[in-house]
Amino acid sequence: MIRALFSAKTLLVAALLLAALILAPQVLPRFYIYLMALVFVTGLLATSLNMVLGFGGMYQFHHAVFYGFGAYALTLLLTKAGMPPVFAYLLAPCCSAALGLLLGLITVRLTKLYFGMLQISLGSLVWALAYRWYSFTGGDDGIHGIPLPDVVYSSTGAYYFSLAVCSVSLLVMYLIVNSPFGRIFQGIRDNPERCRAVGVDVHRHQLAGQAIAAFFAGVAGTLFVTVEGSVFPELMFWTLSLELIIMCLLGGWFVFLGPMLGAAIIVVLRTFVGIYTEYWTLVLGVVLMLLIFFLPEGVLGFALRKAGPAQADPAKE
Amino acid sequence: MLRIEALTKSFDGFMAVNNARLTVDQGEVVAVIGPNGAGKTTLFHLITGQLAPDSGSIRFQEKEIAAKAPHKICRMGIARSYQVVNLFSRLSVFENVQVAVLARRGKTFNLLRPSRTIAVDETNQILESVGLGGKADRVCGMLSHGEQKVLEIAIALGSRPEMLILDEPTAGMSPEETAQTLALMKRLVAEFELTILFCEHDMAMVFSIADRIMVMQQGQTLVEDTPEAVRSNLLVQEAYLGGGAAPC
Amino acid sequence: MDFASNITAAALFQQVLVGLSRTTILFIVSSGLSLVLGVLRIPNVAHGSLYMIGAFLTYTIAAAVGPGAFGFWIALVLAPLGVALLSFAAERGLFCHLYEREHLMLLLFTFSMTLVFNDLVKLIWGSDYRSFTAPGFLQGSFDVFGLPFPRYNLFLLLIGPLVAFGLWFLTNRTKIGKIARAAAVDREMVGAVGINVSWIFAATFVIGCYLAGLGGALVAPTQNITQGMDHTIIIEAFLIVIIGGLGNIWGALLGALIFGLTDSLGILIWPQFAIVFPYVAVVIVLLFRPKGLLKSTW
Amino acid sequence: MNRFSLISAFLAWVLALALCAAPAMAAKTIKVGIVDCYSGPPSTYTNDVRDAFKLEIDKVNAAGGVLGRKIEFVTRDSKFKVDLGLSAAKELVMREEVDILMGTINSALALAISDLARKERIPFLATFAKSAKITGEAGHRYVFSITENTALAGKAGAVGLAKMPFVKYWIAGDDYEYGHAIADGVWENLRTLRPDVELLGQSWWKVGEPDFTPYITAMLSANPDAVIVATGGRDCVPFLKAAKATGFNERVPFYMHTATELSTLKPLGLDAPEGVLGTSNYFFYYPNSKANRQFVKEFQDAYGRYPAVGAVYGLLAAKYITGAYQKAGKVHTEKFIDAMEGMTVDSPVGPVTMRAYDHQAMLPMFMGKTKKAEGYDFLIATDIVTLEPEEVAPSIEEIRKARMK
Repeated sequence: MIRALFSAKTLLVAALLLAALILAPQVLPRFYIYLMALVFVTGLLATSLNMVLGFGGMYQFHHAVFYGFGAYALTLLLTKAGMPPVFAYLLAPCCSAALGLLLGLITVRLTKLYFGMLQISLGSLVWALAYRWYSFTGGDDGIHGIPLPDVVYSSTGAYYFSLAVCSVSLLVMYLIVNSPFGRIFQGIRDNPERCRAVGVDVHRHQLAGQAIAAFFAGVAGTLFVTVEGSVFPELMFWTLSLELIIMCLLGGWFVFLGPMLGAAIIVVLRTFVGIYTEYWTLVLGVVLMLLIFFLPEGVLGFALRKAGPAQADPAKE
Repeated sequence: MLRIEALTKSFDGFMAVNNARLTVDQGEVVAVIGPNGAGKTTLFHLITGQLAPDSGSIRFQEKEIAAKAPHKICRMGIARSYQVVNLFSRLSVFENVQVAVLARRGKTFNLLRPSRTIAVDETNQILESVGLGGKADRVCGMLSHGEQKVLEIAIALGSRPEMLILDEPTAGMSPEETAQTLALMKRLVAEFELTILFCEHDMAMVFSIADRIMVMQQGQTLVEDTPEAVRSNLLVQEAYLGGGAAPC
Repeated sequence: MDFASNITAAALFQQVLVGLSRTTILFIVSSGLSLVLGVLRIPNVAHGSLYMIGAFLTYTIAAAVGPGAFGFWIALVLAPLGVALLSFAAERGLFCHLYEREHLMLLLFTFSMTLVFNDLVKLIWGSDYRSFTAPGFLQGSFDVFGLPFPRYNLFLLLIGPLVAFGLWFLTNRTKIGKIARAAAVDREMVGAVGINVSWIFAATFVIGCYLAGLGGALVAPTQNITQGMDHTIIIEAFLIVIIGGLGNIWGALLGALIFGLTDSLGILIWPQFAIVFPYVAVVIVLLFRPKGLLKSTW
Repeated sequence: MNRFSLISAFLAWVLALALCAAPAMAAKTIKVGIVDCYSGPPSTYTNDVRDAFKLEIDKVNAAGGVLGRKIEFVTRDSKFKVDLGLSAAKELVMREEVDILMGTINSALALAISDLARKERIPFLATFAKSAKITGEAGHRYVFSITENTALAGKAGAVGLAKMPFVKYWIAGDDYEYGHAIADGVWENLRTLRPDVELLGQSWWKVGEPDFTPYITAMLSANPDAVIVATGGRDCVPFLKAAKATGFNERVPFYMHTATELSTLKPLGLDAPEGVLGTSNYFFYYPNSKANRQFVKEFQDAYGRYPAVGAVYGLLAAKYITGAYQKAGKVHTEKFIDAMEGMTVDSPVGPVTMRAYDHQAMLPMFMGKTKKAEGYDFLIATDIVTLEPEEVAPSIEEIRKARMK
């Protein structure tokens, strides 16, 4: 299975990279370890969005709902239900997937902008629930100081945990993108009408894609709780969803690792530009406008195109 | 095999298909001709489920298929190509056909097996048989127009249909390409034992391949008969000449 | 607690009136958005920022001219024109090179513009709250069945039909409107008959953005002029356009009516859940009419 | 070059950034890190906190600093986003290695930073967040609040209203934690003080509501004796506008916690409604003491505007920090906290004590009515009643109970 997808060279590079990331906490200051953990969380989230956006062509305008829902699910399972952490960590993403399925049932009948706006409306209802249900979700104040298992309590522990979960999730998502399901999904992105004509039940595939993407968004949500120890309704607010779309665009929609890169750029940029100026969104805005003008396929997409035509094919690999 | 009766479809009061009828038997090649706007494409959309008829019946192998979802109709054995090229634009030629093969085999919810190991032989076989074997790895947008039209047919073949519906398979092709496509269609009938329903403006082509011809005008079935009979039918000549549209 | 105690005929009538004046603003802003969406196919997220800039410009111009009715009228005329000018520059400089891009790209592009606009507003006007007052004859209120109805809301009620008529006239009775409507349906065809589509698009874009600026100018006297006022309006405008049918300005009117009235009546009847009403309205409409209430140009 | 070498190149870049941007280790300073929202509507409040803080710190530094060290401070803009603010706070702690964290107008962020402060054992001074949880149920050794909170304001409002003849009330407010907490605070306390009051109904609007007219007319049709308006920040201005336009303030008296604050009344100019009841921690014109006059003068000289309530919080923060280090005798976190507990500093509103048990600064609350006044082109508060902190702050017993939960 792995052999069929990766060349020996790729595996070697990946192994070296992983080794470097495992060793990183020994060399790097604490803050950078935290920052990298944040990149893993955000990158995983953006990649899960891109499963449906870049590879499924769905206007997933409110992906953050599934992220926040996973984070809340984990928190409430830990604090209110008193569930053992192992089960809570496994169950929370499933809650997100269930929400994805539920919202998907209503939204997949619609297309493009209609789909996106209906998703924003429904997602905002979920957001309003978290924002208003003071006794259960802590309302807009959120829940802080979440009791986490000891292994992930320290920032290094959280780093290793998110590294491990993120790597496994990325691998699984990569397999899905390259599976028959992923192939069909890309077919739906390119031409839903034609897909129907060759016998694909487009809505069912979109629904499944929605559930899968929501699942991994939920995984990212649990990682956020692990790294930050807090949840708050902003995790489900629509502006965050738009930022996620920007990460996908920035890195490149049609490349699997594009959103990861986009997330890394945004997280690093806002951290370091934010030190020097209050106006970092101005900088970001200008950068994005230039990007859309000159590099619409994203940074990684552009780099791969330059790197050689053999690897430029966006849908392959 | 396919039996259409009293089929009607209107758009905002405009009768695109009006009380049409058509019968296609197993193994036949049937052509639909008629001036532009006669309702040929609408008829095909109705058969393959893209549109739902207002009234009338479409029976395929004795089962009513009118207003069924397109993917269900496809799974019953009807595949189609499109008049305007309608491909998976970001996928390679190989992948374009593979999508159809995977869909037919019902493998579409397989999440973890790499798709490059599934249905490879069959996909390559189809590409070989339509003559695109050497271009499997190209992104489909890089193909010439003629090749894209052939790929259209290849995708339809990926569904391994019993009946193939082709909407102007040679539109926009050079004379050589048209000849090649004609040969391909003949081969397909022999090789895959296909029943073909197609529409076309190239009369020479129609008369050289069709077993029977249906003539449509203003959404209605004007004549449905053998090529010889159609050729000599006065009504048809009137429809073309009187309608003002040249059969080009 | 008895919910129904305060629901009288007078109160209902009053809420309808107030809801209608809110509808006016929503209609003006969302019809502009709808116009740009329908003809140019740009989901313009920056529409909200233009609305905000319109309000800030109104404040600045009125402050520069001086207090009183004259400053108000001047500002009301000039501020939307300023916004239109800005949008004209944006269209000629940026958007006209991007028409062939995917909707999602355009959406992100306009989102990037909101980031830039927001920081520019902060640079120019600072972060203090701004407030500006309508002239004397529009201040205060008069009684409608014993309940106060602000004069300014009445003014809005008069402006609303005026704008609607103007839009109807523009789209149905002028050449440019007819061409724009045709271009919304099939831009290749319009281009093919020898009309310079590019300028039609520019004009449409400017008119759409003018409406955003007009909306901002009209709310300026009733609101706190501050950063962040773009946030609420843009999401509402998009939802209105969606339930009305993309690109259909009468759909925008219908959507704005649904929004304005459910909102104001909801506040009377079920005040504790008013926050979710707009979203519920959208969900209900789209469940039954997945393409919006009226015919979309998409 | 394939994609993986690209990724590795990128990561190498991050590593390089990490090594280059190692924290600037300035040895002999005390470093304060401020995280607050400096974008959008809230910045009208937060700028005053920062500016007054800077004013006082500059004075201290000019006089040689504390314990021979200069005080240095850095700010980060949270953009009113909890995730951004939290990672900025972590950056301040981990990279800038600040000695003290301070700031934020956003309650959710304050609670999140408070939790971080507990984990990292760094003192955190909450300067504007109004959640009573900060020093209430979520309080701990490392968090201090130098601003009033919803419990205080609620009680202050209730004490003021209990003296009025009103019986039938309507409650309305911003539909978020702050609004509900204020409303509940007022109502619970009012019911204790005046058991005969009656609640007719409630309306809640979303934060950033553009038009209040429908809410006001809906309230009017219920005919209450008085209305408790629990709205904060930027919604105060449009609410007062709508109140003026509909003549609401002339028909029904209403109480609104921050109605009398400068940030609310100044933008409205002379068009603000008169007779609105409000509470605040500070007015630049009240108390008319020497300390206050001098502070106002210094602030005006430095920034060319009147100080609003945030300025007192900023000033107090600076005074507490310098005072506590002075008292502790060395730069040491635990000793700093011990020194903070129970410490009293002078301020424009008189001496303010940091209550040792819950780390809540005991600020007086001023209740007044809006009125036009000569010499100002905006309304000010008059008929000011001072509510002493002992009177309005939740008792230690109440705090203990909240923390037991």
